[in-house]
Amino acid sequence: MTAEQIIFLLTGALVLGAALMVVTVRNLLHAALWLVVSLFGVAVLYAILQANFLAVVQVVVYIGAIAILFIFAVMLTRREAMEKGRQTRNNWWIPVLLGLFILTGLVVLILSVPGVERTATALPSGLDTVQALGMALVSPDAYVLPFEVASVLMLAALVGAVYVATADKK
Amino acid sequence: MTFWNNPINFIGYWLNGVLTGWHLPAVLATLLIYVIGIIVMILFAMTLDIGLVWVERKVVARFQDRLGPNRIGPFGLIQPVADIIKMVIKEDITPDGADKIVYNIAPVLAATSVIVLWAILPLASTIYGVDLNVGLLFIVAAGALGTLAIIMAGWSSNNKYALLGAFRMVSNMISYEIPMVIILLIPTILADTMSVRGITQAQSGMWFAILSPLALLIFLISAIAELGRSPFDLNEAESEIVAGFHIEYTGMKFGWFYAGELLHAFTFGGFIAILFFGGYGGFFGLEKLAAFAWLNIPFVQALVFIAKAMFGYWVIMWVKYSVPRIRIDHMLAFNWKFLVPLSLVVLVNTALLNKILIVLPNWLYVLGMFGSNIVIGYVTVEILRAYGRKQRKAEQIPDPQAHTQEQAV
Amino acid sequence: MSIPLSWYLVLAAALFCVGLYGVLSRKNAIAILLGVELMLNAVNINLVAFWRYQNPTQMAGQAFAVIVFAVAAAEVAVGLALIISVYRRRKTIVADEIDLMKW
Amino acid sequence: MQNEWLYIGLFLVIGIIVPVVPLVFARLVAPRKPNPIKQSTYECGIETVGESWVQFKAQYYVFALVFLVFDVESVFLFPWALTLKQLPLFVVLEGVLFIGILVAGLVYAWRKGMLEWV
Repeated sequence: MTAEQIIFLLTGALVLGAALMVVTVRNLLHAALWLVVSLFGVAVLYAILQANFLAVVQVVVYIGAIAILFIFAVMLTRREAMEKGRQTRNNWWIPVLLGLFILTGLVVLILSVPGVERTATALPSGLDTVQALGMALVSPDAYVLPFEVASVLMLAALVGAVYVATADKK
Repeated sequence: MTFWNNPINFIGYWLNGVLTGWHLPAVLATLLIYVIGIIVMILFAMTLDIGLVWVERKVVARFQDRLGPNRIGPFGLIQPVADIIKMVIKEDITPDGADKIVYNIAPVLAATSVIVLWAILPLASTIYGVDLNVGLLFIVAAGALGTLAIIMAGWSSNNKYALLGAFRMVSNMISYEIPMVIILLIPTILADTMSVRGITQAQSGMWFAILSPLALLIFLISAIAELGRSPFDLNEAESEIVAGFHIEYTGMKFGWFYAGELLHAFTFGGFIAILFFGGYGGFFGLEKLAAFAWLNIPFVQALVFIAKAMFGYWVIMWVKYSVPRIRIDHMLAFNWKFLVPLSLVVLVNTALLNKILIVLPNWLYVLGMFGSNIVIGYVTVEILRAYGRKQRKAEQIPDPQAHTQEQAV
Repeated sequence: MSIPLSWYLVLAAALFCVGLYGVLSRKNAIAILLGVELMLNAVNINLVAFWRYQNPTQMAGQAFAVIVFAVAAAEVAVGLALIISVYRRRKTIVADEIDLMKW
Repeated sequence: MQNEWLYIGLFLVIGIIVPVVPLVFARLVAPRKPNPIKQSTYECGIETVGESWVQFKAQYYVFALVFLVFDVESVFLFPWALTLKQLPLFVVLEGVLFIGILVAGLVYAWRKGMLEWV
């Protein structure tokens, strides 16, 4: 077992462990903080995969913005979301079974695909992945349309969220 | 390669030889050298941090016409050491109802979020930790961890003031992160790279401060706000919420918030030097002359870098001790209604002009970039003056110029 | 580079199922959104892993992951705004109790 | 895995250990004599009234919302900024269009009065 595999396994255990805490812990603020841990682990996975840009963006966007928004929302609604009392539905065992069922199905499916055990080849030397991503995002024969549509989506989200927030100000 | 022109690699090779001589596996030897290098780097930062305590106290004293620490050691130089001993042996109080684990993690995270910035800080052309090709976003990512530390501290203390302070601080930091990220795009466009070292090298002929002075100004303002220093220190406003998010922290835990803030301020001084003043280089081609070849020695470069960073740090202190605190609504309005639009205008201007003017001869290019910034700045000031005049007319406040003339009479 | 592709895929599948469990079992609307975030991240791990293992010069996987970031951010912005709006009016964020439009 | 991320990872780990060491040391040497008065919440010497959970303005949340949208969009501009040197002028205009859509959001929030504190 190589050092890289050990790092991957540790990170994977961190991601999954933290994710389990997110869905089980009673205190919602702790759940949000565990989400931060889990998402940080995902950033480490991106770093192992040499997706430098996505690794830092994961931290900037998820930890720096989305997690903060979650924490704000938890604090605003805390009186209801008190850590007292059960946080799960009465029939919680159905999702457990469903999750295990889907997981088994997916794992069987993944392992049955030929070539799934292969390892990655080295990145072509001189390939700047960030620049290549930029090229892909702006060149017309690649993803310029999704790129611009993403900004329209964000605009729509902003307008929608602001509208919802102003609607009950009056 | 000698010790004098590439000290890090020189010592690295030497250590590698020694360690493999002890029959260590090559991987382990490399790892060990990394660890030693990192510890040296962090200890250097910490030593600097201790020095900064003295510098900060001495400078604030001079700004306020006092002497500052002058009892312990020559010029009070040993004072920070005494401070540290005091902090370590103070009783550590955890308030009732605190969320103990989160409460204890917060100061560590606050310090780590600053220390980790030193991984990408190039002290000289051959003295740097790592040359990340997403270096600029790494700065923002480290800032995100700092924001998280503050909200954790404020929430876990179980204190009204701490919570209010944390909310103010976080809304302050996240708001001013927007102009900062937008301004970070400008060195990226000008240098065509996000690597901190690449940006430094791109400025060997011309500082970005000259190509885009407005960007420098906006970056300085948002850096001060990110640090939560005056005039943006309403997160710890002593007269209203006592100390803000770290009110319940005592001893060394408070010490880490304090030390982290000082080191953060210095590090941002360093980033201002790197992004706009050429970092360890930027001598306008002077270092290529034979008579100034000594400017290429790494230790001289490191000294130049620290001097530039200290200057940036001094400017941040200067602002801190001269400007009064502003109100939160003013702070947010200033960001969203002024800094964000202005930084977007500067960004579009830089992107377009850099593309159009790059074909021109160099002096015309520099003049065009500088001139466009001056024009934008002038127009902005004119718009603000017109708005102010309208506002005063609406509220029937006499024109300040007319007012002063009246008084003079 | 010694990690088989299947490790990433299995990890992503497990993360997806944990998120799914969170979405289905939690009562609190914010906790449900937390589960959705986990599921989106599981998808992103897959996308980036495929980018790395198929053809790294083709940036499709990363470009898609970037779009997923935008979608996640939009979802959180609107979702949390709705939750807070509902909370202000009804003083609850338990998903089962927000049933005015049920029938 | 690249060595640069290994370096950053090690830096992060040691960057966590370094602040922990003085805290552990302080734990060993500092006195610990807790009593209820000392551990009560500090409010300038006045008895604490109510729980520390004061209702704070929802406006904080609205600014976080606007921030989220802007943060994501401005981060996406970085790959665009890296391509400007190689690609023709219309790529710059694509970015300007992107920024224009961003500004439209800001103008909307401004006109709706969401950027006012009161």
